[in-house]
Amino acid sequence: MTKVMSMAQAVERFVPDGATVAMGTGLEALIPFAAGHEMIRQGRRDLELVGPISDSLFDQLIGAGCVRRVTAAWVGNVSEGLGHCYRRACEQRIPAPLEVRDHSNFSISLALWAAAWNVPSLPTRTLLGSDILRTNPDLSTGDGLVHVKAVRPDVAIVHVQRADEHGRAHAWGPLGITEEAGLAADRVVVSCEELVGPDVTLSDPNRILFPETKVVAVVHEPGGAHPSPVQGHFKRDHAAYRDYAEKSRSVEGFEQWLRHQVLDVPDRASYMKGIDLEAIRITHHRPSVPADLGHE
Amino acid sequence: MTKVMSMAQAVERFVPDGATVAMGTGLEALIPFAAGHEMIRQGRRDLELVGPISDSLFDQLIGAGCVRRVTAAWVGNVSEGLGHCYRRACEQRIPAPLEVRDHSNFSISLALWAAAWNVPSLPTRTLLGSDILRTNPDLSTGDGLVHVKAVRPDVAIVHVQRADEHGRAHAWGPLGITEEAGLAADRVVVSCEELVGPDVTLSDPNRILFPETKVVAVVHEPGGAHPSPVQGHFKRDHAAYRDYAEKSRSVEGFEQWLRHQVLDVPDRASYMKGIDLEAIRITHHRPSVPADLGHE
Amino acid sequence: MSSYTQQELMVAVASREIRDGDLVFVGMRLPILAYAVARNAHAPTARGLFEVGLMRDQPASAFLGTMGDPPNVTGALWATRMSNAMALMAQGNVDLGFIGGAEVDRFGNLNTSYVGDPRQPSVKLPGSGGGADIAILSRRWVTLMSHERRRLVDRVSFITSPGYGDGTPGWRKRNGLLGGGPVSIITTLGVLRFPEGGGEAYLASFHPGQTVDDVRGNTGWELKVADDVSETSEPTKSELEAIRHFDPDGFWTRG
Amino acid sequence: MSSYTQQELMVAVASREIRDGDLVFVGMRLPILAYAVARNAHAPTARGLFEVGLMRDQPASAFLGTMGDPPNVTGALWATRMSNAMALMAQGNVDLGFIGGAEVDRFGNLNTSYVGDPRQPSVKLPGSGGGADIAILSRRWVTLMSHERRRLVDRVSFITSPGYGDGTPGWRKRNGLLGGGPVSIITTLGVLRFPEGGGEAYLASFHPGQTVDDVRGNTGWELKVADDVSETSEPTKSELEAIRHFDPDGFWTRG
Repeated sequence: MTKVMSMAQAVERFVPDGATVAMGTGLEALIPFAAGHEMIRQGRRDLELVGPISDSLFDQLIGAGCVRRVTAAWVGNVSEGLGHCYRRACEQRIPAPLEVRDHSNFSISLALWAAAWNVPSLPTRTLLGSDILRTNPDLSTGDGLVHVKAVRPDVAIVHVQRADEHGRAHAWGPLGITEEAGLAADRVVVSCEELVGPDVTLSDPNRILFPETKVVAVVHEPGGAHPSPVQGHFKRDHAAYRDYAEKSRSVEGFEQWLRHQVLDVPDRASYMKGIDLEAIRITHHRPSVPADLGHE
Repeated sequence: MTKVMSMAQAVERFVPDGATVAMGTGLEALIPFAAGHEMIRQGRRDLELVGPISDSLFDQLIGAGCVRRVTAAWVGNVSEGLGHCYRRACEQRIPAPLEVRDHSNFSISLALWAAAWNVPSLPTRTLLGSDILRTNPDLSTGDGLVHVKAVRPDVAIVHVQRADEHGRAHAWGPLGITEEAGLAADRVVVSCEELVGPDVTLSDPNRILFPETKVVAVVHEPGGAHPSPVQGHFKRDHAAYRDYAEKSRSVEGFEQWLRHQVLDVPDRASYMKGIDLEAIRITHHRPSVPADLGHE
Repeated sequence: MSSYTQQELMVAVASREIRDGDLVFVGMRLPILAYAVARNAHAPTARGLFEVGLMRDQPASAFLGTMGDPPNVTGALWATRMSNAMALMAQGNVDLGFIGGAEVDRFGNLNTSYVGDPRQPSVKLPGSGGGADIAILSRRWVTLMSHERRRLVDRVSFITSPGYGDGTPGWRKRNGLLGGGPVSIITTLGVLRFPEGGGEAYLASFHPGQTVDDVRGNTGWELKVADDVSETSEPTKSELEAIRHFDPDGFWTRG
Repeated sequence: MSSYTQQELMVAVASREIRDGDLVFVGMRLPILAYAVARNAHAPTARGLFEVGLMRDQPASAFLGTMGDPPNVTGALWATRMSNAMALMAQGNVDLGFIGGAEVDRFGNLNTSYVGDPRQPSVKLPGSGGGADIAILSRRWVTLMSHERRRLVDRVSFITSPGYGDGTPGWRKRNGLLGGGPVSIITTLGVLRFPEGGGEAYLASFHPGQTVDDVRGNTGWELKVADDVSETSEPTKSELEAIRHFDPDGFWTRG
């Protein structure tokens, strides 16, 4: 049975209000902006966002009022600096108060590995001596170690280079915390640049990110990670981040950006029509040398 | 600087008497038999072997008197059953007494992840209720969980499909506990079917198993995993396991097998001359669909 | 002389434990065939998970001597690390597991480690492998073994893979074991089952050619017998065809 | 007007902290350039490790806006999970790390989390990212920041990434911190260093065009000054060429 559906359907069915959602697990690459924008369009509320740094995606969701809590190592705009919506939420409760559970990049990974292995917490030597231990109730100390409580997302949303209709997803490049997020989550929603046949995905089972039993939706969404980069498909659109940083500096500017880039755009295909694809498309291909999966 | 050397050199330099050695991390595939046989030829003593099941490799090393302790989930001959040398060592101290630290497959993996992340132990829900907790001092209980003490090998020895002279190793098929063994070990010795250029390995950095900073030796050793299978190269040689099981049933039979298959064989190239390669060679190739690593 | 071997009967019985849609943690030897038979018959959407680090939705296209054999990799849905396969089981996602036993007791505990004192065993068995993990973490599990008085014992001296422990109600839960425990012991003579919620094994069926007394006489404790004990259903023609397709030389089932 | 920007000078100084053979945990922004410069000059065998999950032995062939940009992947020695990169650092395999700072104190502690009460901060900064991990686990580390009185403070109110804590001898060891701690703070005005074994930062050099008094006047505590304080060596021609090669549009270094 196919798992292919539109992003609107996937968000409608698998990202309810109040959900704990892991996103942006690739740190700066393969950020599922299309999914985030659809969540904003559908007016999701009270979400808990889980991720390492998410580039500017979390800032956008926070600014749009979708988020109750953020469990992350860093929220901002990687190449531009501070996240203005994040600041306003924390400093002025605009548009709504925000609970923050601080992590480091390593500790958020361990929180997801703890959930993946179904243990209450995992120990680590990182964060010793950091005041992050003071603010996050999910971190405790004992026996000279920090114990990082498991974080189990209801859903992990990832963007990948290619997937088949059954949810077998291939991604390449640095993976950040993508694998543990998918394993820890109850469900995984995949958006992909290319929807391919099982002949492609099963030709290389080592590159399949998650067990298909976790994947509930596959959305064919070319450009679904813009403005973040997708190895082999799109470069990073630096200008888009700069534009967002400037506009989001004020509430009015953010709202204008939001209307123009998200609310007034029916879907990703329409959004992509506004992008100068030729400036960011990767055209020089570098195919990997195949592995030989032969058995006879 | 190249890391390429002969198996004799690699074992001489990186597997001293008394070393803790992770091997057989692929469970039934890619077992580094060539390395094990060279360790026997060089008369290594007092080794601690670490692995999940290792197929019959650990049994051979134990029978040859190389081993002081085995930290593993299972020692025997997978398709044939009991490990006769293992039994004799445990039951009759022939050829020498053997200390056994029992694990399950999951717990030996966690012991290596603990070392990889440099924590004293990792918690798990497996092994609760098992008497393995009684016999292995590296396992303890507390807070309703089992705590698996870190196991840090001095060296992990792996066989892979291909590697370059700098130690970037590509393997595919099921990986068992190979990745955590390499990360946990101080050093990694790689043997490979094909010695390839960096143009091959770096074409697909996601398939590189370990950071090259861990890899100290690369041995070009075609057939180095025989009789275990190597996806894309060799089928499993079932008859060789049956032959070993029959011969190793008695001390005399084992010693005869050892002389014939190991001691009187100068190196792996000579050993391979005695194998009916046409019966086990994989000739029907199934190349994976490439990933596109392009960036411009 | 019957038209099938003991092993073929055991495989057929084991395959019937697999429900459609199950995620099955497939052990070595006969369970590999049981998964193949079930997948081709009543459980077309059952998936197999192999601790070596593989998931499949169909049997391998050629004979497997081990789960790590190349035919098991080609066409796999996922080739990964063992710890990832174990993660699914630790989350309760594995519906059914199979474990091969050397020695089992009335409460379903398995010993695959030591006969006698572990410090000086009279027999050193290979160990747990993934057995303890399956016994503790899978939702339900089944063991297959040769039915001999010395193998089906009152209490095993060493619990490698825990069943219902000392048999007292709630033993697994009290000790923090995640999964539900063993549901059956498929032997060369019959099928033993456990009551809902666990406890002591009883004889549910005896294989064709056996009697209740044969089975009880080869069991090392006073084996209880179900009121409705019956003869085990023979392998069907299509089950036998499937078994012989996947084990053409009778490597596992030659009897 | 000088022939280079403040940022170019900072990158050049940072690159000199990299020793040949080092495994460098490369942070965002200027450190990416510092690695590129060092690798092309005095540290030809230095490798870069990026928390996103990459290892490299040469700079990317094109401009990087982030460490996850495609040019950083092509030609990488390892593309993996973040937790694997962190594993190397947790084992003490990372020789040098770089962290960007918003606020630093005399003992090298960094705050990138909260100005004011964390429950109601006057400024919410982005957070740790990998900063705390680097500060705690790398063998030695360096921070780069803008030299302003409000940024170089006596004591940070929130330690995101610990330096030498309260400055008492052995603070890191007592608290179980694995790595050695910060070795320098490279600012827009000068270079602050720490004594062997840690403690309080002192001014080691002032940048061309600055004086000791300028630097002290812009520091939020009574900054100690090295007996041999001197002017920071200017970027060499080849350092500048490398910087401008890897940041051709001055994205990071336009001043």
